[in-house]
Amino acid sequence: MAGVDIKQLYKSFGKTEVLTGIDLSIRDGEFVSFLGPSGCGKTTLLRSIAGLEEVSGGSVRLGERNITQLPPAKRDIAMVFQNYALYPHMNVYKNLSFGLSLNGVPKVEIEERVQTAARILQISDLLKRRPRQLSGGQRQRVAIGRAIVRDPKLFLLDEPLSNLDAGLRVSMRVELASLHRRLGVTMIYVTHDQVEAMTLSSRVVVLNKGVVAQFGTPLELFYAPQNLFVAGFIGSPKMNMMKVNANAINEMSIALTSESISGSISFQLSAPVQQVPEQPHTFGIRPENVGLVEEAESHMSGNVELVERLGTESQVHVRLDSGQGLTAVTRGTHPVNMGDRVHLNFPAEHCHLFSPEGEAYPRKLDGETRSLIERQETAALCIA
Amino acid sequence: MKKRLKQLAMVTAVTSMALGGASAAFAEEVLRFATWNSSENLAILQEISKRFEAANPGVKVQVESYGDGYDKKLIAAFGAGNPPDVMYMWNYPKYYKSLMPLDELMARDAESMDLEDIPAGLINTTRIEGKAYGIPAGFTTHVVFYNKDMFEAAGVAEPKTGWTWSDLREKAAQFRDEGSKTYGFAVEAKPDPYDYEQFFWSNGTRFIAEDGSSVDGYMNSPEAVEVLTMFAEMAKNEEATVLGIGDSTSGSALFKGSKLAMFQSAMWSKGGIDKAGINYGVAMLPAFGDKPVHSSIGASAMSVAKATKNPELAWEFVKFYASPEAVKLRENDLPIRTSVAEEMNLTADPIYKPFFEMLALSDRESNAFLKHKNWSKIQTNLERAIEATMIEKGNAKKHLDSAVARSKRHLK
Amino acid sequence: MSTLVVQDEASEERHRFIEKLTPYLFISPWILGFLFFTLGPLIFSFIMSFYDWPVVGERTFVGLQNYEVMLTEDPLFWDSLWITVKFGLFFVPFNVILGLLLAVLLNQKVFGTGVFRTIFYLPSVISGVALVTIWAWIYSHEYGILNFLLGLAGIEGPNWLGDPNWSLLAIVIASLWGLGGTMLILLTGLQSIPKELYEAAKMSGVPAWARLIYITIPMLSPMLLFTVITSIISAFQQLTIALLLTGGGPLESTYFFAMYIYDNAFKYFEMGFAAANSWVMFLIILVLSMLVLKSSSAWVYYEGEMKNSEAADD
Amino acid sequence: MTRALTYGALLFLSAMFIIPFYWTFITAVKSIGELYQFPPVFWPDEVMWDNFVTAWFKQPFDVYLKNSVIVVILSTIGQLFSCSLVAFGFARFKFRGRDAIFVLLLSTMMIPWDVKMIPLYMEFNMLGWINTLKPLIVPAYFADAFFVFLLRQYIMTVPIEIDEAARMDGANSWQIYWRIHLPLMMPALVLVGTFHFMNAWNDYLGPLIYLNDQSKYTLTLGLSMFKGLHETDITSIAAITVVLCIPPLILFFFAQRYIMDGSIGSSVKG
Repeated sequence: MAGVDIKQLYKSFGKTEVLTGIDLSIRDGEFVSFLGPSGCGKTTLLRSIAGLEEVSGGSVRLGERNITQLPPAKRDIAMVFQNYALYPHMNVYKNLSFGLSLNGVPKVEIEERVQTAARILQISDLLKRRPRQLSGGQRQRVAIGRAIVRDPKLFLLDEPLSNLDAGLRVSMRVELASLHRRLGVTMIYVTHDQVEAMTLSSRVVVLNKGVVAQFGTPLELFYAPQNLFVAGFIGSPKMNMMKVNANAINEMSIALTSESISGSISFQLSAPVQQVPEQPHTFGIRPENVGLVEEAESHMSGNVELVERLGTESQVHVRLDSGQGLTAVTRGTHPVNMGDRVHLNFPAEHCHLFSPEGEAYPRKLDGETRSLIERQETAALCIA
Repeated sequence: MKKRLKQLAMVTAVTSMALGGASAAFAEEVLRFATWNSSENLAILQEISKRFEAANPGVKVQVESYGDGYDKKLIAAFGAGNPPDVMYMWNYPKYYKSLMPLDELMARDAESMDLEDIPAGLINTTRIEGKAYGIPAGFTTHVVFYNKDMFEAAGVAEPKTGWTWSDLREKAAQFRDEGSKTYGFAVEAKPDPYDYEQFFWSNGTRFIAEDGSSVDGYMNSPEAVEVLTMFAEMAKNEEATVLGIGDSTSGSALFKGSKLAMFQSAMWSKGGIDKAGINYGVAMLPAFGDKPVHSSIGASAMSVAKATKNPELAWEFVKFYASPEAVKLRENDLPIRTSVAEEMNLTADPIYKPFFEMLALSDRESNAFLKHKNWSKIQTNLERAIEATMIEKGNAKKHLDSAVARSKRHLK
Repeated sequence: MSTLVVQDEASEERHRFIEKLTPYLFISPWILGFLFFTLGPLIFSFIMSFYDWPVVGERTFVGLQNYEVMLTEDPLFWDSLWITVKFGLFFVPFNVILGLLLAVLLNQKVFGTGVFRTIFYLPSVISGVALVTIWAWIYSHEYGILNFLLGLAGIEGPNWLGDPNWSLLAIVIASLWGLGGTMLILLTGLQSIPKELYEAAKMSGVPAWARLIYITIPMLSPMLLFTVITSIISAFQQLTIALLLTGGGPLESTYFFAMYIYDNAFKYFEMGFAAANSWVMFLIILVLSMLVLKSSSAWVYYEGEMKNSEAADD
Repeated sequence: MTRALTYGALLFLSAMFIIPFYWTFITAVKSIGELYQFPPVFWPDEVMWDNFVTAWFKQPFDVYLKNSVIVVILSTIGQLFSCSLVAFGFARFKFRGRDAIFVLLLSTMMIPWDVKMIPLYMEFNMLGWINTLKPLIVPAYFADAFFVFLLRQYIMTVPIEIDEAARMDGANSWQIYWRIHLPLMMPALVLVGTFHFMNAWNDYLGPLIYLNDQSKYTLTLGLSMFKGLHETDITSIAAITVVLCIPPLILFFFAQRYIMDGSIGSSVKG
C-alpha cells in the first residue's frame, strides 16, 4: 500500500492540452474520486497514473517509487475499466488468474488468491462461466475481482458503475465502500456522478479543464468551495449566483449591495482580507438557504414561475424583478404557488462570495458545520 | 520458420525423387520440350519422346504441357530468359528473334532427313524474312465434315468433289428444323482469322497486300465483302447457326450431338467425332463459283530456342519428330511426310483423302500474320468487323471499311 | 508481485527502445515480403513502361510514348476504362448489398443455415474454368437453361452473351455469383455485434429494417469498408469470367480494362505498353480506394479505436 | 410468416447456387452420347461413375494431389501466422509512418498481376526456385495484404480496453497478441484460412508460370491440361472439378460452423 504523489503533470494530445500541471498528493489507503464534467481530463489523469498514457511532463510517484516511466504492469496498480474489459474467450477463473500466471505466480497460490477474491465478491459459483454468460453486475464483480487478486498498491476505477441500472448502482456503491474498508488499499475512482463521489470518497478531486479546481473532503467542497467552478458544480440544485458590488466594512466583513438588493448583506469572513477590488463580485447562495419571507425582511422579490413538489421539499423557481432566475428550496408543504409573488431573504451566514477572478472569499462557517468538516478531515487522515 | 522451410525443401526433394524426377536426377542431359497439346495428343508426344530417350541413352526429355496457358507461360519464360529448349510454335513473328534459324542445319542434314519428302508448303509456314524457324511435326488442312445418317434421313445428296458454296447452302437449308434446333451448317462469328483467310483466298482476295503495305482494297475489297455477306445471309436464312455469339456450344459439340449436318473444321475435330460415334464423311472445302479453292494450313511445328544450352541435341530431337517413325505415331494430325501418308494408305482413305487434296491446292498463299509486325492488332479490327457483320446479319461493307480505317495507325 | 525492484535508468532506456521497435517487429513480415516480392517487380514494371519492350527482341527506350499512345491514340483505352467503370457501378453496390442481405439472412438461427451457407459458398469453391463453362451453358441463347426457364414464363429471353446490350449485365450477374466470400466476411462481422443491442432495440419496438440500418450497418461498418474497397479492386481486375465467357465481346461490350492490359501483354506482346496500362490502372484504383478510405472516417465506426483526446473523457 | 418467407428466399437462392454444381456433376457422369444431346439431359439414363476413375488416371493426379496438399498446407500456415501478426501490428500500435505504410499495403492489392509476372519470374529464377513449389509457398510467409486488411478490420472491432487490461495484468505485446487477440480473432482466422486454402487450391496461374515438370504440377494445372487449344475433354474436366470441390467443401462446412461460433467472437460488453 502506498500513497500517490503527482507533481506538475502535463499531458497533451497533439496541440490539445488535456492536463496542465496537476499537483496532487493522495494519502495511503485513501479513497479519492476524480470528479468533473466531460472533457475535464479525469480519465486521462487516471490513465496517466495507470501508465496507459505517456505523460508529456511531470512525475507520478507511488509510495517511494517514481513510476512515471514504468510500463503499466510494473507499477503495481490494478484498474477496473468502465466496460469491464473482461477477456471474452476466458472463463471467470482464467480472467482472474491471467495476470497472476503471466507473472509466474505458483499455481497453488493462484488458486488460493482467486478463491479468496471470488469469496469476497461472492462469485465463487461463476468461475466456470464465460463473460457473456454473466449479468452486468456479475461482470462488474469479475472486473473488480481481477484487480483484487493482484493485490496491488493502488486501485484505479474508471466509472465502474456507469453501465449498471440505478438500483444495482446503489448496492454496488455500498459494496465498493465496504470493499475499500476491508482491503484498506488506496483507491482512485473516476466518476461524473457527484453523489457517487461524495458518498464513497474520503476526498474528492474536482477537475476542470485539465487543472485541479479543488481537492478536499466532500463537505469541504460543499460548504467551502474554493472557486466559482466548484461552487457551481457541487450541489443539486445548483447554487444561485448573481453579480454584486462589494465594499469592505472592516477586515472581517464585507457589505454586498446591488441595484436589486434592498438594503445590503453583510458577508462574514473567516480570515482577514486586505483589500476588496472594485469590480463586480459574484454572490452565491444555495437554494436550500434562500428564505421565503415577508416583504419587509426580504432582499429581493420576484414571481414564481414553477413549483416542483418532491415531497419532503419543493423547488421553487423564481423570476426576480431584475429578470434573473433563482431557485429556492422550501419544505414540502409550503403553500407557495405558481404565479405567486414571493419575497426572498439571503441569510448572511449562508452566503458565498467570489472575487472577480472567481476565487472564493473565506467565509465564516457556523460552529456545527465547521466541526463536521473537521471531523471528516480527521477521518480521512485516519485512514492513512 | 527457417526449420519449416528446410522441412519443406526436404519434402519437395523427396517428392520429386519419388515421383518421376528420379531419372532426372541421374540423367546427364535434360531437354525441355514445351507443347500446348493435352490429353491424347500429349500422350502421343510423350511416347515419341520416350522413343527418343531410348535411342539416345543418357538423355531425359522433360515434356512440359501448358495447355491453354501456353502463351502466358512462354512469355514468362522467354521474358525471364529461361525458355524451354524445344517448343511447339506457330507465332513466329512474335518469337522468331529468340528462335534458332534452322536453314543451315536443314541444308547440312537434308539427305539424312529426306527433306524432299516434306512438302515445301509446310515448311513455309515457319518462314520469316526467308528463314525457316521450325520443322513441322504434324499438320492439318480444312475440310467439311458431314453427318451421313442425317443426309440419308433427309434424303439429301452427299457433297461431291468440286462443290460450291451455293451447293452447300442449298443442302444446308434442307436440314433446318426449329423444333429440334437442328441446322445444316454453322458459321463462326468469332473465327480465328488465321483460319478464316482461306475464304478470302478462295474468293480471290486476301487480308493484306502481299508486301504487307496496305489493307485498304484487300480486307474491304468487293470479294471480301462478298464472303462476309454470304455467311451473314446464311445466318439470316437460317441455313446455318452462328457460333461464337451468345452460344457457347462449339460446332464440334453440335455436330457430335447430331444437331449439325455439316461442319467446317480440321483434323483436330476428328478424334472427338470418332469417339462420339457419328457416321460421317469428309468433303473438301466448297469453292466460290469457279474460283480455285484454297485452305489454311495449320502446322504444329517445332522450334529451338536460341538460348538453348544444347543446340545439337535439340536439333536431333526436332529431327526425330520429323522422322517417319515419329510421324507415323501422330494419328491425331496428318503426316508431314508424303511417303508416310502413302504408306499408311491415307491418300486413298475417303476420310483422309480430302485433307490431302486440300493440301495439294493450298500452296499459293501465305498467312497475313507473316506479312506485318502489327498484324495481331490489325487482326483485332478484322475480328470486330466479322463479329459485327454476323450480329447484324449484314452491313459487311460498312464494317470492313471501318476495320480498314481503324487499322491505319498500325500500318505506319 | 508486490516486491518489485526499482528499475535503473539503463534498463528503462532499453525498455523504451523495445517499445518503439515492437510495432515494426509485428509488421516486419509484410515489410520484408514487400521488399522481396513487390517493390522490385514494381520498380521493374515502372521502368518497363518507358520502353518498347517486346518479350523477345530489342528493347528501346521510348520515354512517355506508351502513356501518350494510350491516352491519345488508342480508343480502346478509354472504351475499356468506361466499360470497367460501368461494370463497377453495378458490381460494387450489388456485391456489397446482396452479400450483406445474405449474411443477415444466414445469421439467423434457422434450421439448416450451415447447409445454406455452404451452398452459397459453393460457386466460390469451383475453379474458374469450370465455372465459366457452366455459365456459358446457362446463358446460351438457344440451348441455355435461363432462356428455357424464361420461355416457360412466356418471356423470350435475350441473347445474353451475344447481344451487346445484355452482355455486360450477364457478366455482372455471373460475377455476383461469387459473392459467397463477401457474405462470409460480413457474417464474421455480424458475429461480433453484441446481441443485447438487438434485444434492447426489439424491446423498444424498433422494426427489423431499422435495426438493420441503425445497428447492423454501423456496427458492421469496418467490414463493410473492407468489402467496398476489395469490391472496387476486384471490379477493376475483373478478367477471368469475361475472358473465358465472352472474350470481351460482342463488339467489345465486355472488354474490360484488365483485358486490355492482358491483350497488350499476351496477345500483342507489348510488355512495356502493358506496364504503362497497369500503372494507370494502379493509380486509378489507388485514388478510388483512398477516396473511400478518406470518407470512411465519416461512416465507419471502430469499437476498438485508439483513444485520443476527444474520446478520452466522457 | 416471415420465417416461411425467409425459407422461401433461401431455397430459391440455393437453387440458383446449386444448379452449377449439379450441372458439373451430371456432366461428369454422362456418357458420350448424352453429353452432346440437345436439349441437355437433366439426369443421365446411365450414371457413368467410371468417368471419375478414367479421368483421374488419365494423368498422374496422385502426384498432383500430393503437390497441391503440400502447397496448400504449408502456405496456409504461413499466411495465418504472418497475417495475424501484421494485422495486430497495424491495428494496435501507433507508430511513425503507420498510416502511410498501411496505405502502401493496401495499394499492393491493386497491382495487376500481369506486370509483376515477368520480374517475379526473373527473381525466382535467380533464386533457383523455378520448377519447385517454393514460389507458391514462401511468399505466403510474408503476409498477404488482403488478409492483413481483413484481420485488421476485425481486430479493430475489439475494444482497446481489453488490451489495456491485459497490459495492466502484466502482458507484453507478444502475449497480448498470442494470448488475447489470436484466440479472439479465431473466427476471422478460420475465414482467412478458408480463403487462402481456396485460393491456393484453385490457383492456376502461379503453378502454370513457375512449374515446368509434370511431377511438380498441382491439381488445377492437371485440370487445365484437359483443355487444349482446339478440343476440350469436357467429361474429364467436369469429373476432376467435382473431385477438386470436395476437400474445400468439407473443409468449409466445418469451418463455417467455427466462423459462426459466437462464443468466441462475441464482443466484450455483449
